[in-house]
Amino acid sequence: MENITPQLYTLLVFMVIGSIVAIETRNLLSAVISVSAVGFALSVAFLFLGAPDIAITQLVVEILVLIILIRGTILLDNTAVELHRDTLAVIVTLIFFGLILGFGAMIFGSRGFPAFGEPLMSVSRVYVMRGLPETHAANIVTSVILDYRAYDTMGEATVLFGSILGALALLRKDGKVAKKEVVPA
Amino acid sequence: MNLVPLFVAIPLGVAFLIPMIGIWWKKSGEVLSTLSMVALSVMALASIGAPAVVHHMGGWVAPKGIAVVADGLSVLLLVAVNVIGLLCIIFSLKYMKEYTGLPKYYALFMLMVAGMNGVVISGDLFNLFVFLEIASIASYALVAFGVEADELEAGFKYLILGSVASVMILFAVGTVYAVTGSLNMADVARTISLDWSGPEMNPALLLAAALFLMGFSLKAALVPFHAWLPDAHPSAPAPISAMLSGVVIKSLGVYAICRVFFNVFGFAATSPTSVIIANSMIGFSVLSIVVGGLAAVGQWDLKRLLAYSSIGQIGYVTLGLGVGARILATGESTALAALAIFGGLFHLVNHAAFKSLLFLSSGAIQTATGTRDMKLLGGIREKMPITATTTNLAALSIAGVPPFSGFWSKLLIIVAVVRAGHLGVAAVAIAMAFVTLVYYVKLQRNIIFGEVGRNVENAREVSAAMYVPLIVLAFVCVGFGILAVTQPAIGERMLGPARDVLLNGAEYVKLVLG
Amino acid sequence: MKGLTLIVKTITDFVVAFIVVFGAYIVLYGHLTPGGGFAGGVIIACAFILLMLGHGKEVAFSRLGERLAHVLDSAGALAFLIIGWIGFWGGYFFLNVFGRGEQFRLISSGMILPINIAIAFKVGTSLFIVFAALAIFRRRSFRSMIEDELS
Amino acid sequence: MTVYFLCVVLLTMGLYCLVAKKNIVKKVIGVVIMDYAVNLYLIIIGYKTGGTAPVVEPGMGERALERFVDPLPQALVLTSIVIGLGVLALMVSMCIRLYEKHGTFDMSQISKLRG
Repeated sequence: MENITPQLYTLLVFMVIGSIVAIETRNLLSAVISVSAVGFALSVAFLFLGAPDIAITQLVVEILVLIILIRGTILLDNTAVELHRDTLAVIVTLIFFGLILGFGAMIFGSRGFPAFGEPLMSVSRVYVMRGLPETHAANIVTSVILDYRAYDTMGEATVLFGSILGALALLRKDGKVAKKEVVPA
Repeated sequence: MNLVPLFVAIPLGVAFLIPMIGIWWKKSGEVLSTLSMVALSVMALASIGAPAVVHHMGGWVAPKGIAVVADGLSVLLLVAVNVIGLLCIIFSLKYMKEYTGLPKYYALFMLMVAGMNGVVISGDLFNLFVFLEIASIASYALVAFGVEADELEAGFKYLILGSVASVMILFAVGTVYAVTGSLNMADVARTISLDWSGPEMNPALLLAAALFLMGFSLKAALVPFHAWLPDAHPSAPAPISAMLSGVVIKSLGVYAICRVFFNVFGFAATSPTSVIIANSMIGFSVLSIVVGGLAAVGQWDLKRLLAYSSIGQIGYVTLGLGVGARILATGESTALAALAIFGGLFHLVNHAAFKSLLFLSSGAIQTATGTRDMKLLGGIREKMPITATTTNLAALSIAGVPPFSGFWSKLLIIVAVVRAGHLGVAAVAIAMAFVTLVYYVKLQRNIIFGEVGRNVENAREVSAAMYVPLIVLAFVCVGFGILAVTQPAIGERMLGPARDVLLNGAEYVKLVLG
Repeated sequence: MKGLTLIVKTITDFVVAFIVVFGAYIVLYGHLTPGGGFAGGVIIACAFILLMLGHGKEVAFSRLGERLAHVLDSAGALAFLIIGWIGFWGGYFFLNVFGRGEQFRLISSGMILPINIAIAFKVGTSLFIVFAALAIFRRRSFRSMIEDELS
Repeated sequence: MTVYFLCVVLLTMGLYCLVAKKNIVKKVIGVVIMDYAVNLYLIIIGYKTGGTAPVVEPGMGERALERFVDPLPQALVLTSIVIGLGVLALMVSMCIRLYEKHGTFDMSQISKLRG
């Protein structure tokens, strides 16, 4: 019964700092690498939280995200010069920030929201207890995604199929066969 | 054996097949998607009036597995999605000839249809999110399908705002799961009505409700969240604009709002949360009606005018539903709530018909004349009589001229609003109905009548594949208007079951969990 | 110049085989240990992407043809759907009609293993395709700029 | 409780990046950060104090099963990660297509359309 809270807080603070760097740095390569560092920290956090499946997936996806972002975009243009700051957007977001934090303090401390470390598990108790005898899969997460909720996973595969198809459609050479005169709006 | 999952399985199968076969057989997209859309439309029309069915995916009964539910509301949306999808596919056969990469277009189109059907029949919150993502991702790619600079930019904007909406919805799903321990809508509804329908407010559920409302309003383009729509709808190819305005914003936005709030959260008379939700729905609707209507007046780009008009008209739909919700939440007369909801749903169907007709017409006009700038158009009545007539009918209908269908649905909504005592809201709704009339008169004068414009001189009527869907939709617009007055029983048969689903939110729990 | 230096190429050749085997392990044992079709598929895709980064796209495509990759992409998704259809024949969509087998064995738990393999094919090929498409597009459209950068 | 709080902070930072930054790659990074925040939130919801990974080993009794963390949010997060990856691929392809058209990643220079 080890207490994971200190490790978790360390990782979370690291993630917040990494995100600040990623958001504020002028160099896009640094931004992408910082955001990937956040992703790897997230993967470690998943490991602490008892989710090795997710940790593996997050790790490999993170590698791919890093490669795609660097090869796809950074090699083209590396600096993000902000010509002028959009003060209105900043102010609006800060107000939003304050509201959410206040609201969050109200919600996450309330009786209606289960405290950290005490999930309700009203449906998932069945998965945990009956998962192995009913599906014969020792990994309960797999039994959930590929048997109890296989329909969702088909949706997930379809999302990936659709987005790859969309990306290929957007990357084709020319959009139209013969160009007509298009009057701009 | 019930066939509900086929509404998802057929379009998905076709979407997976098309890119594979498309390598060898270039026409596969056209043939397969037309055939499957015909089958889907027939299935959807056949299920009107059938009793509600529940299908437990994988044989795992409801809270454990995913339930798929086709009740009155779902069937109504299924009919709208599949019939308009079929007409848009037929229109695409000719219209999309000028684009490259057609197998990808048809595959993405089928994915979009599959996603919308999946959203509409889903009985599980997370499953709803997944299919919403399928439909959204396909529509992001389709908006930018022409890969011109402004299309890409509109697509990117849509993609960014859509991702924000998705994150909000997922966050809300997580919060609901944390509070209730379940994802099945009926199970969640039961837990909420047992534990949290009293006067004590659960702030976590309020947060979830707010996030759901914001996320789905982004998908439905209600006003504070509408920034993507006026760019995305004009930039897309015409059949996609017709799908987006006609059914996508309704099935991903309005339908999801209805399902989540009426059936899952429920508008219990004692809960303070439900009044807050209903009031914000009315607020967003009024804002949409005003902003969409006023912005449309100033537009000279035909499709952009139609896009702004969509914002305003969606506002009318949610106004009807929101007023109905408020009446349920304050526990006043159920008959009045029924009237408001009926009006909202009727306007939803009407808008699906006439707005897709208008967008398809704009596509036909653009193909024939090469422009959609209203200053360069005019007098198409002489050169393109069929398109001109159908456009005219749709414009009259959407502007709310009696006896066309748009008039009756707006009338029902406004009567319900007045009788519910929201006189200020009713005044705004009536005033903006006249503004609608103004911009459609502008459209008529500048496109259909008037002097023959520069680009119209050499225009010819479009081919049959393009005008047949226009004629069908025009008949629907006129038919609804006439039937609404002469044969109320047919309207009741179409919309009654859907209204009852929203009116008796608790029935849903009994239906799914038995 | 195609690809990177000789050292990188040699090591890439050597490592890719191990990565693919590891990915296959993750896929096949998805129902017994952490992992599954998706994670394994991404690992396999990473192996091919490594090949492409090391040797240039021609070598990567010679190992997995472009057209074949497209077909496998669709086929993987289709196989998943067909497994769902088979269950539909038994009364419910995605009904697990395959024999469940003995617990804790590789060949067990019915449709989970075939679905994992289908997902792995789908994910592996589609991520490879999209990466190749990004690289090809970049080379086609920004050739002059990239050559400046490399020289 | 503070854990949830930090998740929300991360989410808001992603949103800030999305709204305030003009560079479209930065906007993509904002979306990625928001995805992280939501995934972490879902996993934290399912965490049980002293919990173990939900993988059954031969000979595990009822007591051991009781200690498993909630598997359902993990299934959701797996799906959510994949969706995030798909959206990212689509976004990156749009970005480089936009770069090809305009020669810049700056949204204020790209933007011609009026919303």
